[in-house]
Amino acid sequence: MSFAVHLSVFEGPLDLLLQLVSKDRVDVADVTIATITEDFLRAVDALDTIDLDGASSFLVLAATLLELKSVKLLPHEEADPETAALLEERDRLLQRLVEYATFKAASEALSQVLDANEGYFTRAGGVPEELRPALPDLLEGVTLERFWKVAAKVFAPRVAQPVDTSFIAPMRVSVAEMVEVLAEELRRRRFTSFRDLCGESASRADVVVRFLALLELFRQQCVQVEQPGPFDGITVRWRQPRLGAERRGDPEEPR
Amino acid sequence: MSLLDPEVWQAVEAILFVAEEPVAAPELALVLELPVADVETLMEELARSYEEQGRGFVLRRAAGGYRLASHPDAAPYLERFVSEHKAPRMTQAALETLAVVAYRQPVSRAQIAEIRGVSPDSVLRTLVTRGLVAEVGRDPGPGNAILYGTTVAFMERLGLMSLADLPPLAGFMPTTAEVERMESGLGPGI
Amino acid sequence: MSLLDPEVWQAVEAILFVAEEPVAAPELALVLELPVADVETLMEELARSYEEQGRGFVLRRAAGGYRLASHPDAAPYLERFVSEHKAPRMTQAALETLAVVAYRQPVSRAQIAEIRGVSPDSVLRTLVTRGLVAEVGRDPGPGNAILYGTTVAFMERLGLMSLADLPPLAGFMPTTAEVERMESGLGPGI
Repeated sequence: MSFAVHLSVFEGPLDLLLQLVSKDRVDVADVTIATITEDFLRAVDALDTIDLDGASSFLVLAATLLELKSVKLLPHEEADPETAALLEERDRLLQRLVEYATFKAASEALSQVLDANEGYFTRAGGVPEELRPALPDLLEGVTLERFWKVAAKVFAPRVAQPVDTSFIAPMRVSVAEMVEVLAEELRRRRFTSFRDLCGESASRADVVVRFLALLELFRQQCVQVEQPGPFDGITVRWRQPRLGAERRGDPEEPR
Repeated sequence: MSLLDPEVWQAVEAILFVAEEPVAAPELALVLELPVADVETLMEELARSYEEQGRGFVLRRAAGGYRLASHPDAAPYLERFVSEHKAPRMTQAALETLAVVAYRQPVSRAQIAEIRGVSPDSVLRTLVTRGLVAEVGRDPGPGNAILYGTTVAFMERLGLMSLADLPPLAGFMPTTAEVERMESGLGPGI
Repeated sequence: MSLLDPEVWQAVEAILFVAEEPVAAPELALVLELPVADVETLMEELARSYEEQGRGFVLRRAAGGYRLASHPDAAPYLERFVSEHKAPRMTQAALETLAVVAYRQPVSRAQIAEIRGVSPDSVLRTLVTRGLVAEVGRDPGPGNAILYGTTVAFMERLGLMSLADLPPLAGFMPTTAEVERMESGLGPGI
């Protein structure tokens, strides 16, 4: 499924997500987190940006979508606290989406009011020079002491605001480390399923890390990945890197 | 003074001419020594006479008062004399940020970013430069974040008498069907 | 267009109304598509009609062109208007900007923006119109930014004999918490 998404980095990730979930789809049943996530990642990939702040806001949301999507790939139990946490995450995202949609609609109304009131220009105004002395004292009630306090406050070092990291789940293994672990295992097994790669005892966080690591290996063209359809199992095949195809940073290939 | 006194007309026109913002009727009443009701009658007559005489300006009601503005019919001639006119149309990002500030004021950058999902810095700068948004204070909490609100110029630009004239935000909420579609997009019953 | 066309009158009045500087006759001629001689006739007629109708403003010939100004007869009302006008109290933003200028002069807009985290444009304009801040020079570096400093009126207003009398900030840089304690009256005075 593909369609053009109108987007600039300033519209933001919520706008992109809103466009994707509001898009009329032929088959409503087809609207799943999987398609949305893929569309989102494709749009982000096409986003031409050197704006790091803007780009990172897209990536944070992409990570959340991936996390939601990854859950679909695995069996789960309703009572699982991690599933509950993800459901909360999804509800929070939905809430933000609804709020954003509200303001977006309001901005369209404002735009119409602005257009309807177009064409009136006002004078900069200002009294004639000779009347300036009659203007009220701007510094009325401002003592030297108060002025100094304001200055002291302005020049005081700003309290750094803590960065909100609440959306980041604790991870026992970094994705970079997991890339190496998976690469080692795949070189040995050549062909396996994602489920086998995770094993029975993997926690949900582990699964997410493994999934992100797998995506990284896919990006580096070290593996072929196949999933017949949404919710189906993922098969993974280790690729013999073509000669000279290795790039710096790729996992080492045994000779 | 009396409404029939030509001096009143001259005085009120001069005041409106130099005023930097809309002037409220009670304020005019004080300066002109007239009852507020008379000032209101005067303003109505003045507005009508401008329209009848085909003047280059009109008398508008906005932001709780009265203000002179150029006649919209003359707008095409004004382009080269008004710097404001050269400003390009507002972008979607600017309009959205303006809507958030209008309905959530006083509001900090972080709060705007939370709603729009993207940093509002450059857009806010544009809105402040255009005089539609201004600093209105500082958050007393840690960080002392600057708080933003809309200006008198914002109300003038939208022809609003007060912020209470903004259409209620509740009217812009997505419908139940739309919310359901969003929900299914995010994966129901994970 | 022709002088008899009411649109010309409306257009020229609108232009003079919004223009912030005197408008030269050739410029008006260009926009209105009229010979310069016709524009000059038009201006004479307009000036006479304003005087006859007892308007609140007059049309003046000034250096470089024509401009509208409030009618001198209305001056007493204007004086009362400006002095009784709801005293536009010093906003926090204006006070903070003034503090930055006072302690860091000569200082450019960019430097003020860096310290305060926000563009000082409109606030700076107010401070300049009210005679508390003035341009004091140009940065010799690239861009030749305008540099601002405080005025004699500022020093008089705060009872300073010279800028050296400003209570020092350097050397003793209080923390925000200390300043807050002082503000709540628990700390030592200056």
